[in-house]
Amino acid sequence: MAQLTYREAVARAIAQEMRRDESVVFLGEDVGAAGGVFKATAGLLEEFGPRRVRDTPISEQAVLGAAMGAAMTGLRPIAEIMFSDFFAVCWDIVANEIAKTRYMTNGQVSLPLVIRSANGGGLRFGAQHSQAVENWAMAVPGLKVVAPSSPADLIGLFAAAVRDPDPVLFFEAKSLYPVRGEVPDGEIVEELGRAKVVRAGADVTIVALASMVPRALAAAAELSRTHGIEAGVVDLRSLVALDVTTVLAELAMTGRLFTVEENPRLCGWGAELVSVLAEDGFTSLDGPLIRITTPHVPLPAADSLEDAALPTVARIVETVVKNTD
Amino acid sequence: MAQLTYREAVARAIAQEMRRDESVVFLGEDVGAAGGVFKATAGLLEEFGPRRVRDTPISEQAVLGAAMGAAMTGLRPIAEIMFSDFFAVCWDIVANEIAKTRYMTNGQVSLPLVIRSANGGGLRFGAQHSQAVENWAMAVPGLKVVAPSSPADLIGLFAAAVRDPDPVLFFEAKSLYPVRGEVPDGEIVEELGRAKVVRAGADVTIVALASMVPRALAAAAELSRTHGIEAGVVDLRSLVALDVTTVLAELAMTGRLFTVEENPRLCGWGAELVSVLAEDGFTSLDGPLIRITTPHVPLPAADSLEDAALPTVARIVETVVKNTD
Amino acid sequence: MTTTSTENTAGTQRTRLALYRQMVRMRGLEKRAYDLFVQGLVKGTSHLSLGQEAVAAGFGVAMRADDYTFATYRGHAHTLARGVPMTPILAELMGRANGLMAGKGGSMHLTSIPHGMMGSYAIVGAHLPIAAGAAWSAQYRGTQQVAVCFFGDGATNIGAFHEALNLAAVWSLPVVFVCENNVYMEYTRTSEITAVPRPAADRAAAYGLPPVVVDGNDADRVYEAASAALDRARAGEGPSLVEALTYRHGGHSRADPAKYRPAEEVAEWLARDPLPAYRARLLAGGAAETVLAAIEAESQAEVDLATAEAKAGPLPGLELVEQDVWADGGASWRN
Amino acid sequence: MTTTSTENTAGTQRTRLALYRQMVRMRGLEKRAYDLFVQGLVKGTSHLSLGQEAVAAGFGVAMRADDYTFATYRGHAHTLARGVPMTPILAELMGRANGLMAGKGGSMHLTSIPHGMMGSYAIVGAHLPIAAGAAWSAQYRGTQQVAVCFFGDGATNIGAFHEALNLAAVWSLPVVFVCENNVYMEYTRTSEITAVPRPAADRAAAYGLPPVVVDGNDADRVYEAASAALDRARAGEGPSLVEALTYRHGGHSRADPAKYRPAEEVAEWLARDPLPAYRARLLAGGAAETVLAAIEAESQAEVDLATAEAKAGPLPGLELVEQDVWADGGASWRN
Ligand SMILES: Cc1ncc(C[n+]2csc(CCOP(=O)(O)OP(=O)(O)O)c2C)c(N)n1
Ligand SMILES: Cc1ncc(C[n+]2csc(CCOP(=O)(O)OP(=O)(O)O)c2C)c(N)n1
Ligand SMILES: [Mg+2]
Ligand SMILES: [Mg+2]
Repeated sequence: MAQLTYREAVARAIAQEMRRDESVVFLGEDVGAAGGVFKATAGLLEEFGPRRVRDTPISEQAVLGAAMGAAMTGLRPIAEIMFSDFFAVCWDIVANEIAKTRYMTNGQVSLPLVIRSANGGGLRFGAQHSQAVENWAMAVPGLKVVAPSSPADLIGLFAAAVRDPDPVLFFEAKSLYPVRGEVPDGEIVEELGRAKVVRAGADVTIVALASMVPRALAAAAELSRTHGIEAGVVDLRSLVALDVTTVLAELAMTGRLFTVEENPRLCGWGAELVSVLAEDGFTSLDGPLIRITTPHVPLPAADSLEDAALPTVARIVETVVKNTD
Repeated sequence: MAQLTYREAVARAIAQEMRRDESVVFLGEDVGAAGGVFKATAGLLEEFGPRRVRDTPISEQAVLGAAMGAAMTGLRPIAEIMFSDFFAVCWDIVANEIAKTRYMTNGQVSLPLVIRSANGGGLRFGAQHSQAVENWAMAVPGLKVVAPSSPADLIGLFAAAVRDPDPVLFFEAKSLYPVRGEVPDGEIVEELGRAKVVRAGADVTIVALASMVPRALAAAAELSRTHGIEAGVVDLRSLVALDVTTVLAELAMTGRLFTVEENPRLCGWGAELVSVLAEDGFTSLDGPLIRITTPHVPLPAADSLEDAALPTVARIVETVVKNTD
Repeated sequence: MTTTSTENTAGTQRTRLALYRQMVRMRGLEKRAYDLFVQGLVKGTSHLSLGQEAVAAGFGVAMRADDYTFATYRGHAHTLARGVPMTPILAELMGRANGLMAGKGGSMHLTSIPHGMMGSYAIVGAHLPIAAGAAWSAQYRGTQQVAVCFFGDGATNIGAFHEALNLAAVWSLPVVFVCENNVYMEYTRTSEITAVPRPAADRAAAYGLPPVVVDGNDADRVYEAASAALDRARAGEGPSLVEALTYRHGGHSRADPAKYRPAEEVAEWLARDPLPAYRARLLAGGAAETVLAAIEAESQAEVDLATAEAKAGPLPGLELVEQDVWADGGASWRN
Repeated sequence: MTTTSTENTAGTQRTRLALYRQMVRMRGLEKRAYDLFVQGLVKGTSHLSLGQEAVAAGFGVAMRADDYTFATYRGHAHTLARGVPMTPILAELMGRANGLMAGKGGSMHLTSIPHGMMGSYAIVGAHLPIAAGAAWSAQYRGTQQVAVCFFGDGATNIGAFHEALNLAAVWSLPVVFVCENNVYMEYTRTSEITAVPRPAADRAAAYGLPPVVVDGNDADRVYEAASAALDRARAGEGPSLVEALTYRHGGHSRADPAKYRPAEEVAEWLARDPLPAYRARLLAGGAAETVLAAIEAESQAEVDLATAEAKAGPLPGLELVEQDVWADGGASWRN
C-alpha cells in the first residue's frame, strides 16, 4: 500500500501497461520531454524512450488520426488530449472515424486505443479550459467512456481501458490531480462498466462521477451528521457501459435519487441516467428524480464565480434536504 | 397560399431575409453557383450576387470562423454546413468560440448568426452522412437550437433565427426536403422557443421533432383507428429554448408521455425532456416516461437496415400500445 | 495483381498488361455500377472515378501486397486495385448481405482489411492523419509497409491535410499522399477557392517536400511516380506528396449531371481518356490484339458474373443493426 | 496612441517615443502581473509576453484606431497596445468586478470591443478564421479597416491556420496574420515538431503570399513591417503573413519555470532584450534622457495606480454566473 496522488497514478498506470505490452505507445503534446503540462506523465520518456513516447505538434486531428491508424494496424496507442475542451478541434476523428469504423466495416476493424484527457473545472482556467465534456462522448455510439474518482480506480480502470479491444475515452478530473489516495502495490486491473457503492445509505441515493464523488461523500457525511439522512453514494466510474443494475438496486432500496454532475445541465449523463430510471425504475420512485448540475452556462474564470457555478457540498445537502420528507 | 416543398422553403426563407436586410450574407460550400448540393439554395446567387452569396473552400472551420468574425463586426451571416455530420470538423468554432464568447466577454460581443445544416438519415448515405446531431448542440450552453418539421415552420422559424441576436443552429431534416406543405403568401416570421400541439389527444402524449413529427402523426392516426387510443402530438420545434410549459400541460392531461427521437439513444433531447418531466411533472405521471429512439449505433447504409434502425410508425404504435392500459 | 515496385520497371510488358487489365476492370465495374443505379438497384449515393482509372491502376500495380490503401468515398477503383473481388463491391452498393460489409458501410466506405484496403472515408481530409498513423505503425513495427492515401484537389484546403502532412514529414513516415486533381470539388472549380494553381504540389514545400506532378491519365507515368514514392518511403526517406492531374468523366455523384462544366473542357478530357490511349500504346509496343481483347472479354465476364451474384444476394439480416459496435459483437451500452 | 501608418514613417521621433512608451508600459504591467501571482492575488493561469513587447508595440502603434486586434491567451500586451487601461486588465486577472469582463473571462480572454480588441482566444488556431471573418466584414462594409491576428509558432501546425490563410488569400481579405515566433510552443521546441525551419514564412507560398520575416525584438523593424502589411491590406491587395522572431523571457505560463531551455540560449536572447536596446537607440538618436525617464516614471505610476485600483475592486456579484449567455442578459433555456 502506497499513498499516491491522482496525478502520480496517471504515470504509474501508463508505465504499468507499457511495461507489459510492447505494442502500447503513448503520444501527445508535451507529454514526453516535459512530462505533460500537468506533470502527470513525468518519467515515461526516460523509461520507454522516444520511440514509444512521442511528443507531437499542436495538431490534435493528426494526433488522434495517428492513434487510430496505429490501432488499426497492430498497436495499442494511448493518446493525450491535453484539455478535454480540445476534443472540439478533433471531434471528427473521435465521433465520425474512431467511433464508427468497426460498425461500418461490419466488424473488420478493431481500434484498441485509449484517449486520456484532463477534464473539468476548479482551476480558474475559464470557459475554454474547464469544461466537463464526458457527455459529448456518451452521446456518440461506439465510444466507451470512463472517469475515475480516485488514484486506485484511475490505475485499475486505465489498465482495463488499455487492454480493452474497443476505443475508450478516459476522462481525468484535473481538479483531482493533487488529491492523494491509498494505492495497492503491484499490478492493478479493474473491470470496465461497473459502478461502485462508495457509501451505504438507506434513505436516499446520490449518484456522482469523478470530481463530484468527493463532494457527494462530503455531502452525505453532512446529511448524516446534521440532518439524520443516510445517503448512499454511487460512484458511476463508467458512463459507457453504464451500470444501471447497481443504480436500480440502490433506488429500489431508497426510492429517492439525486445525480450530481459537473457538466452543464442539458443532455448530461444525469439526464440519461434519470431517463433510464424514469422508465425502468418507475415503480421504485417515491418522489421526483433530481439532477444537481452546473447551470447551463460556460464556466466563468474568476474563482468566486467558478465556485458558485459548480455543484458544491452545500448545494447538494440543501437540495437533498429540501426534497426529502 | 402556395404548396412548397421543404427544400423550396429553404431558398424562400433565405431570400426573404436577404431582401429585408443588407447585412445578411450567406456562405458555404457549393451554395452559390450550384444552388447547394441538395438544391435548396437555388437562385440565391442569381438574385443577390457573389458579394452576398459566397462559395467557400472545403474548410468548415474557416467558414464558421468567417461567419463568427463577420457577426462580431456588424453582419448577420447565414452559414451552411452541408451535412450536420461535418459539425465534427468545426465543432471548436461552434462549441468553444461562438457559444461562449458573449458570456466570456461579459456581454460585449453579440453573434447574430445562423448555421443551417442538413440533418438526419433516411437517404441511405451511411454512418458519416446521416446523423441527427441536434443533441450535440443542445448540450453546449450558448447555442439556440431549432429544427422545423414543415415548410411553413421552416420559413417562419428561419426568419426568427436570422433576426435573433444570438447564434442559432438550424437543423433541416434532409429526409423532409421533398415533402410538400401549405405555405402562406407574403412574409412569414414565427417565434423561437415555442412548441406546437399538432394533434390533440387526451389519452397519451407523443413528443417529436423534425423528421419524427410526420411519423408521430401517422402513428397517432393509427392508434386512433386501430386501438381507440387518442394520442396528442407535440412538435417541439425548438430544443433551446425548450418549451417545457406546453409539454407539461399535455402531460398533466394525459399522464402518459412518449418521446420519438431520430438521434441515437444516449443523451438525446428526449433524455433531457424526460428528466425535466421526471422532476417537474412527477405528480402528473401515471406511468413510466418512455423514449422511442434510434438504437445507440451508428447508422447502417443499406436501405433495409437503415429503415430498421430509425423509429418507425409501427414501432411507435407498438410501444404506445404496449405501455398503455 | 500487386507486385513490388522493385521487380517491375514501367514499360515491361507484364506491368503494362497488368495496368491495362486493372483499368479495364475498373471501367467495366463502374459502368455497371452506373447501370445499376439507373435500374434503381443501388440506393443512396455513389461516386464514380470513370476517367481516373490510371491513378488507381498505376498505384495499385506498384504497391506491395501488404501495403495499406486509404481512399475516399470515391474508392471503388482503389478497392478493386487491391484485389478485392467485384461481387462484394457491387453487392455492398446494392445493400446486400454478400456485400463487402454486409451493407452496413455502403458505397462510400468500402473496406477490406485482408486486402490492405484500410477503408474509404467520407469526411473530406479525415483519412490523411489516419494513413499517417498506419505508416507510423509500420515504421514502429519495422515491416517496410507503406501507406498510400488518395484524396481530391478540394481536400487540400481542409485542416486535416495540413496537420497530416506536417506530422508525416516530421516523423519521416512511410506514407504517400496522392492528390487526384480532377479539377472540381463537388460542383465548384477548385481553382476558384484555392490560393495556388496546384492545390497539392504548390503546398509540398510547406512540409519540406519536393513538388511532384504527374499526368494522372497516363498509367505508365503514374506507375513510375508511384514506384519512386514507394521506394522512397521504404528507404526510410519519408513521405511523398504526389499530385496526379486527371478528370472525372461523369458528375460528382449519382445526383450530379455536371452541367457546370464547359463542354470544351469535357470534350478535351474525354479525348484524353486513359483507356483507349493506353490500348493504342500497348499495340504500338507490340502487344497482340488478341491478348487485349481477351483481357477485355475476361473483364466483361467478371462484371457480368459479379452483377448476377450481387443481384442474387439476400438482404442483410436485421439483427445486424445492433451488431459489431463493440469487439464482443454486440451493441449493448448498459447492463 | 494609435495613428495611421501613413502619417508615420519609422524613425520619426514621435513614433519612436510612442513605441518606447508602449514597450515600457507593457513591461511594467506584466512584471506587476507576475508579482501579483506570487502574492497569490492572480488565480488560475496567465501567459506573459515579457521579451516580446516590440511586436505588440510595433503593430499597436502602426494600427488605426478602428482596426481589429485578435490575440491569443498571451494577449496582455496586445490589449494594452489598443488603448485599454491597465486597471481593468489587472482587475480581470485578479477576478474582480472592475475587471475588463468582470472576471468572467479571465487572463486568457481579454476583450474590449470599444478599443478594437476583439478578443484573446485560448484554443490554438481558432482565432485565425475569426479574424478573417472580421476582415471579410470590413471588406463587405467598405470601411478600410484591417484585422490583425497574432498567434505563436506552434499554432502554425494546426488545421485552422491552413484554412484561414487559404480563405483570406482567395477572398483577398484585409487581414494581417502575425506569427510571434518565440521558439517554443509550451515546453517543446517548435523546430522539433515542424517540417520547415520558419513555421510561418516557409508556409506563405502555400497561400500565394510572399514570405516576410522580421526581427521581433526591434520595434522599428516591426513597425515598418506592420505599416507595409496594413497599407497592403487597405490598398485591397489582400492578406499578409508576417513572422516576427522573438523570445519569451519567462516560462510559457505561471506554472512553468522553463527549465527546458538551454542557459546560453536564454542568455543570448536576454542580451537582445528589446527595451534597453531601443532606449539606447533613442538616446543615440537625440532623445533626451529626461524624456525617457519621464515615460518610465509615468508608466510606473500608472502601474502602481492600476494595482491599487484593481486590488480595491470588489468580487463580482454571484448573479453574474447566470447572466449574459443570451442577448437578453439571461441564461434561461426553458420556459
Ligand atoms: C469535411 C467535409 N466537408 C464537406 C464534405 C462534402 N463533400 C463530399 S465530396 C466533396 C468534394 C471533394 O472534392 P475533392 O477533394 O476534389 O474530391 P473529389 O470528389 O473531386 O474526388 C465535398 C465538399 C465532406 N464529405 N466532408
Ligand atoms: C487546440 C489546442 N491545443 C493545445 C492547446 C494547449 N496550448 C496552449 S498554448 C500552447 C502552445 C502554443 O504555442 P505557440 O503557438 O508557439 O504560442 P506561444 O504560447 O508560444 O505564444 C498549447 C499547446 C490549446 N490551447 N489549444
Ligand atoms: Mg476533385
Ligand atoms: Mg511559441
